[in-house]
Amino acid sequence: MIHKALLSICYLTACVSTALAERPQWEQDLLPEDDDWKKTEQVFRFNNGTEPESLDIHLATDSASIRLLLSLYEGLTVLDPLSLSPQPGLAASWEVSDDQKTWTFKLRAGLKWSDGSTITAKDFTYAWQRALTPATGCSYANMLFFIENAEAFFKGDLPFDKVGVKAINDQELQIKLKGPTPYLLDILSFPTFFPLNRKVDRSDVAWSKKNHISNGPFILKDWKVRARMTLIPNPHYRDREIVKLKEIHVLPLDNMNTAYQMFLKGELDWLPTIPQARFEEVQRHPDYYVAPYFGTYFIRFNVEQPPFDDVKVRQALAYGTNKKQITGEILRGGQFPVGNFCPKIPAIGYEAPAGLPYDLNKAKQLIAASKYGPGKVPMPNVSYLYNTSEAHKIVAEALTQQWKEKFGISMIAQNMEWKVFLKEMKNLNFQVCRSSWIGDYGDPSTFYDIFLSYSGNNRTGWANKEYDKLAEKASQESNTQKRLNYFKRMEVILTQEDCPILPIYRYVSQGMITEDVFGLEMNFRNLVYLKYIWLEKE
Amino acid sequence: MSKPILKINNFSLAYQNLGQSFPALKNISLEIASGEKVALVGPSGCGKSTLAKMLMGLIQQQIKTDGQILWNSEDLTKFSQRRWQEVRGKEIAMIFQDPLTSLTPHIQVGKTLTESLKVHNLLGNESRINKAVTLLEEVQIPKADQRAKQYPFEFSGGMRQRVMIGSAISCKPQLLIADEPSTALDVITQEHILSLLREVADHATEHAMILITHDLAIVDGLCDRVIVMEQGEIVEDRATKELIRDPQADTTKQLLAAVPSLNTPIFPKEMAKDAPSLLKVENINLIYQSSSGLFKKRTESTHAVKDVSFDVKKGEILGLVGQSGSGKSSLLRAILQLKPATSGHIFLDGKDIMGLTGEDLRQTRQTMQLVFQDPQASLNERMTIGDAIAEPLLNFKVCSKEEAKERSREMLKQVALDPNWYYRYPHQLSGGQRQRVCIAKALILKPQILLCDEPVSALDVHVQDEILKLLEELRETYGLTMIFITHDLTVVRRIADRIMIMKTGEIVETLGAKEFLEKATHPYSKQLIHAIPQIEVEINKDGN
Amino acid sequence: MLQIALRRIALAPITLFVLVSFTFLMIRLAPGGPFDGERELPPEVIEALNEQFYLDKPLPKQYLNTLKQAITFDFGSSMKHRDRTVREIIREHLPNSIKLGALAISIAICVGLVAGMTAALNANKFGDWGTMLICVIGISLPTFVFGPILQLIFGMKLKWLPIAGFETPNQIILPAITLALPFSARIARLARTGFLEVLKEDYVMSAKARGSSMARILIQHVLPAAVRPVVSYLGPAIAGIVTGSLVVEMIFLIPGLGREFVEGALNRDYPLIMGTTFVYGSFIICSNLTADLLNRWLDPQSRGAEE
Amino acid sequence: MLESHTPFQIFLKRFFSHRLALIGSFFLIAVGLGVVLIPEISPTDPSTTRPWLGMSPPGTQFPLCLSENQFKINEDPLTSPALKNAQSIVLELKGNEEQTEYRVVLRRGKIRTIQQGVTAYDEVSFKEGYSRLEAIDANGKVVTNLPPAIIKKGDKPPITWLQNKKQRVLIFRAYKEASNQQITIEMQGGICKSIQQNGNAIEQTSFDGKQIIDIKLDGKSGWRTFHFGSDQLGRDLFVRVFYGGRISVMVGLTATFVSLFIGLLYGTIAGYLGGKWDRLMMAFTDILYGLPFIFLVILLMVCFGRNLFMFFLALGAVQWLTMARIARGQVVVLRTREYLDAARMSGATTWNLIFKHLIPHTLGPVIVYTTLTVPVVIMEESFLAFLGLQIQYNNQMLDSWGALIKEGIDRLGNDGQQSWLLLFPASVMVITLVGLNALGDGLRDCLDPKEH
Repeated sequence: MIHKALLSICYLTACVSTALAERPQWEQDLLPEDDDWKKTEQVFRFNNGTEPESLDIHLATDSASIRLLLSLYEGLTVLDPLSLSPQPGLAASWEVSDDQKTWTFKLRAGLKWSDGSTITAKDFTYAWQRALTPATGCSYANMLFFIENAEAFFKGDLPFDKVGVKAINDQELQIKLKGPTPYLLDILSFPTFFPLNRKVDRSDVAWSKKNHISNGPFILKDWKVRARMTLIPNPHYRDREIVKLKEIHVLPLDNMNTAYQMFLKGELDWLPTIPQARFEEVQRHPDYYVAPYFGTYFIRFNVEQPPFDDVKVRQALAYGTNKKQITGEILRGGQFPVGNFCPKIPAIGYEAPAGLPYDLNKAKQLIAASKYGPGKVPMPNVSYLYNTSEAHKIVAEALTQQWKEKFGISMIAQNMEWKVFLKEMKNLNFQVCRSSWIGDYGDPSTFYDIFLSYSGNNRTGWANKEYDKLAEKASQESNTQKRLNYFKRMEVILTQEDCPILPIYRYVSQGMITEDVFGLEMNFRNLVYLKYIWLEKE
Repeated sequence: MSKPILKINNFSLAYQNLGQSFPALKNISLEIASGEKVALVGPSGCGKSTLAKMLMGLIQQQIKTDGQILWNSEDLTKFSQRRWQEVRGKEIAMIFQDPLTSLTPHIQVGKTLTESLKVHNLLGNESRINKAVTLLEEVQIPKADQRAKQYPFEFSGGMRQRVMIGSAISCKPQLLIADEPSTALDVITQEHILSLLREVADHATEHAMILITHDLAIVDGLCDRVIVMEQGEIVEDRATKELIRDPQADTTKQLLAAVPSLNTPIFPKEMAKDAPSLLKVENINLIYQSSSGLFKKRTESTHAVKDVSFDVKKGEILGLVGQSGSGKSSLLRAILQLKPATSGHIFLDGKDIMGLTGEDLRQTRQTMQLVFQDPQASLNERMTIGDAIAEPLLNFKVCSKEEAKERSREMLKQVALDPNWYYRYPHQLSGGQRQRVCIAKALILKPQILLCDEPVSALDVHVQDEILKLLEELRETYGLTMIFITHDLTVVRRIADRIMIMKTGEIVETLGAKEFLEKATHPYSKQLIHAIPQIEVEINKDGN
Repeated sequence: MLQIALRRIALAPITLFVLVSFTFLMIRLAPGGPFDGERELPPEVIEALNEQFYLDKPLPKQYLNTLKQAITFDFGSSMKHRDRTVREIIREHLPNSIKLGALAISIAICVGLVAGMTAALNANKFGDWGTMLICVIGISLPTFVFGPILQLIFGMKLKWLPIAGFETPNQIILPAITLALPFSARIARLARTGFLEVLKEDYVMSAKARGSSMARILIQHVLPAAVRPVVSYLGPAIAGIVTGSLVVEMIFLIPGLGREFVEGALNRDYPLIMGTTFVYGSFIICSNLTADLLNRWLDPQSRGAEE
Repeated sequence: MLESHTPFQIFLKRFFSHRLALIGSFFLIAVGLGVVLIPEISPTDPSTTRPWLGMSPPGTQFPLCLSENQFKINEDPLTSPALKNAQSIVLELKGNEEQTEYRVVLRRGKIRTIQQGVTAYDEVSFKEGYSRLEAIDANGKVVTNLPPAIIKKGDKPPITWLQNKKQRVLIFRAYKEASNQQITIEMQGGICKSIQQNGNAIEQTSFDGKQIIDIKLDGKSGWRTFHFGSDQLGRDLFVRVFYGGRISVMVGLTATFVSLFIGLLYGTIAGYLGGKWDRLMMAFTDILYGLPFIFLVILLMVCFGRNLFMFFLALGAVQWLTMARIARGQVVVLRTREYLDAARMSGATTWNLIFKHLIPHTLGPVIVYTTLTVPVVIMEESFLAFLGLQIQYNNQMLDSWGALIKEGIDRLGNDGQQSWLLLFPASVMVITLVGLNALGDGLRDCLDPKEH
């Protein structure tokens, strides 16, 4: 056993040194400078927060599953973990037509599945067809709708051979799009777009647990549900020499307090979440890190219900809510107050307008000018809906007190269990409720699309024709700058003029990581590629 | 006589409770020689049981003692736990009063029997079963080899007492203490146990025995010497014959007087033969159905009363005698329709009351009342006695609340209780007083017929006497008709006009009280008569 | 005895039937469905899933299907973790729950009996009411307070034992103690009452009069009768242990069935809820039955009796 | 010996010599008084938040005001009722000091990151414009009066800044000072009449709660103490604990009475009827008894909202089974007792029999069981709260003891920091439960007829 391990280390050393020079700069930045790391045992243990829903790439929706899938599989592209710009993954190169609607991807040579069989372009068409078949139950199926005729196939109107994805030969995959999709390369790195090995019998629902053939840097060695999952390097991975970890232990600890204590006891190397209650003490811990995240915590107003049918009331609350108090004094977890909905996206240079500032006097004027108040329509009682969670609860309590003191709005915070909350929100059976959104891919549309009048995720009763039209224009626009300007205008409508939502703060990704872990870089989408990680003790 | 094995010198004992001292034994001095059979007699509470327990070191409460008890010239009061363990069972053994509770229910009888032998290492494990069987045979239990493996619940009271005796004599102790060994048993069984004891005593001449009892009648023929105790003191200590012939202390006299006697002349009222019959019972049958099984019906029936017919004339007292389980209580309950009879007719004053239900039944109860065996259990302990007596008046809406109270007070006076006790609770009364309350409660409705279910058997001899007197008086005043149930022939002879003997649900014999002793023909009746303990020297006493 | 046992056993399927029906009714009446999520699913996908999980059928048909599933003990796959069957989840997690529960109940019985007996033998002395005070506190101290405190003391401060997990033997110690605490306290109280009552019995005195030593009296004469209240408490105790293990599994992150149930309920994972409640129901029924029969067996009178 | 006493007197005598029962009663009286009185007489209410005072340890002083306060001449001010009700307010305010906090993490002795919030810097200069610099190490130790310096990523930090060699994290606070102010406000009938800032009359003023250095209302101190500390939102835990007690106790009592009512009636009737009915009714309870009830309660709570009434229903529905069994057991024993026949003989009707002669006799065990059920319900409620199924009324969470304890557990740090959040609610609850359990035990001992 030991002998074997030694041998493979020698083998690895040889490969790393030869491979380094040919690597692109972004990847070289992620590699160790010397070989000191080899003295440390490469076993990495981290808490994944919960049991992953599924390791079936089409069924997984939660971050715990996606985090693992990103290391078990690889798509046509991968993202540079630092800048999040798309880089070649399984695809060696790609060509794009002038109208930006037809893309041809050329796979790298000699790609293999973990069982040693060859990866071909047909594995992609097979997987995408599976994703687009409703019976699979793929939650992200509509993510593929930018592909020509994908939606029609999904609805059962057209056969699959009419869908704009084709394996030209074993090495080449052609994708035809409905319109220019500037974020295509980004989204192809998402698990829904990964290939699947066609030989696995997927009629047995438990295939992803029993017979998991993948193509990423790691393979699933052992899965003890709710106890531990063990990953080991994939011997057939195309870039196997870069993989330094010998073993990864994935723990599904959903009691964050216990997980936190285990980290402090040294039983974990990485803790990607921190219990809300520990935010303050953790600041003084050297292993703590915090980084912005691609998500926004906001409030949805039901614009059909009084008093939120009056835009002045909504604007007044946007001006008069002291968000800094909520993040700085109450949550104290590094979150920062925001007035805009869509976060900054450095990879494409997008920064949304800042939104309305905190201005108590202005807020009071707006309330006075609204149709509610003394002598006019009396201000109705308001109920604020939130789903059960400690953090939501304290935000609700803080907002209740703020609005009551400042505007005399008597609000009660109503707590609902998640599924009930979702139902009430969907049926617009609320006045005001807490919400949040986390982007799926690196483009503003992942945020702004949810408030289209026809979107199932709108859930405010708000519809704005200009907003819908801007979105349509943006989807057809191939000029990046123009496109971003459309988005900026949408942001203004959403958070300054019509205010169907009130952004409160931007999420941050924060956790703890021991000093010995290297190669784990935090980015704003919290995408972690475990393959770059190594451990190095002093 | 041989030298004393037990010598008590000026022994005093007091219970300590919450800083108070309750003296139980005062300056007791006595000696018992080996082979001597001594009776310790006295009314309840005189300290005889305390003394017995002291001799076994079984007193659990906190006590303070003074004086010496010398057991084979060792001071017993200074024994260590270990020494006690050696003494108990091997040197001194004890038979307890209540055989029902004194055997460990989850241990096989054979094991209990030989436990003393085992703990004193007198017997190896192999021979235990054999020894148990021998012992069981010794105490005259049939099928001993099977019985040894059974559990106490499979034994009747008398057999359990036999087991206790067997266990006590198993180690051949120097001293055997029998604490009221027959009190809790019925007459016939009592007789059997006593004769067994007598046999045991005769058999083991070198062993001393102390028999504790309140009944002087059973002492005779069993013990050579009687020690009479009263309030913790020895008032008389003489040879049996002598004592019975010439009692000195008042206590002894009272005890002797209380001994029931078949020779006492009785004076039952002469009944007019043509008095109309008030209650007529025809072919009553009572079958208890106990069904078990929710799905599969399996019923077991007990025929408690079999085809019983009799009648009670107005103003008559009918005595119903039988051992426990003979069905006399069931018959009573069937008449009162507390347990409706399975078949038959009951005519009350010519009206068939059988099968009445609801309000009709409730109304007929005005005319029939019941006095229960256990006055403690038949009174609601949460009601004052006055309210309890007044309750029937209110339930039947006979009169107003105030009047009921007034009548209740009167009734208290009638039964010789202080009317000011109206607000007392049952537990504040003695057993006899409680029974008076029950009688008052039964009589307040002026019922036509009163049924008494063993009204005196739970009471001690003195009180028994008082209650019987009260009933006689009340009979005079109210001209009561009564059915009087008892297992005690002497009691029933005293009060009843006619005696009916019942056995296993059947009436075996009905006779006038006067002629009962002479004319009884049924073997069971004879057995009953025979079982009554008698003092042989009775005539002498009578002659004095 | 046999008759009673048979009758009790006959009640079990009825109980299970009531349980399954009741659970079915409740989860179907509950607002929110298994496929609701923050992100709206495409209607076609929901349709396909409903078909897959038999949810497109009318309710009576679904009910019959559920009954069939219960009889065959095949509840299909979980709705949340669609690639795991309920049977597999139960097979993986139930042994852990049982391991924890069995250890806890053993601790509870041992500690409880010893404490109760000691208290009874020292009746009304300091040792007695001191023990009883500790017992009352033990009963009043919620598991979810005691657990974290143990974690804090033995896990964090003294670093003697791991604070979570269920892979090595030393990981089971803290959770088992936590779970056992209230039950040891209750058993101690019951045992104390039982011993006190039996010690007062005449047959104890008569055994003493036969010269038996205290130890012999306690073991032979007192114990079998005195433990009967404890034995009749075992049924409820096991049910309590099952309930308590919900909390303990959460605090100590034990992969037991309790957490699956809670999660199933929150996620409206119908098959998982059915499966877990069914298992728990059967378990509680079995333990009640065993305790009941054991209790009867301890009493020779009812051992032979029909009722 | 006790011949002349009524049952009640005997009971009292025994009760007063029962140590556990006395301790229990004492606890209960103390908690009861607290629960009834404290929320009434306390100057603060359980819901007022003071975010700047979140997580204050017990004994911390806090001023009576809001986190944001605004006074304008002739207007209803934005502030707490205590200030509105005062005639004159004198405030000493700290200038709104600007504070910048940097977090510096070292790796292997060199600076790895410099962050202010989520913003990372490569280099920060603490040379000019700061009035004060402070550094806090991992243990919370504060070092003041640091010399100015420039820190750069990849460099070693200034040696004077480090407290020991192994230190890996530093929190720097740089302050820019502003001057203190004194404000005097005259109020009349809740309306602001005059404002003076450092002696000059002004039109309006606003200040944050955290600026207050001193506050006097009508010449008296405007400070109060967090006896039990405060929670994350700066709410007074002292008031919250006793206010939560009201909810817990109310829940416990109500659910117990629901079960008492159902169980007593059901059990008595079953026991009284006897025979087939009894068997049938008891088979029904046996069936229900076999159900894993806590799971059904959880399901019920999850599925139909955690409404208070649902909770009563659910828990009452569980507890009545035992109650029914106890009542039935009693009645079955009583039924064979002669006094019932005696009562029947004296013409009692069925109802009379049940209510006058049966139920009063079952009361002893029932009272005992009731006393012991209340703590069980309180415990179950907190158990559900721990599972996150805190009860609600009208969809508003009710902060019962269970909820407070859950909050406390979540905040029980690795070395017990902020332990007051667990300690106080848990001890008050445990004291109550001990009280109830001890009292129940005591009552059982005192009411036990065997001991007469």
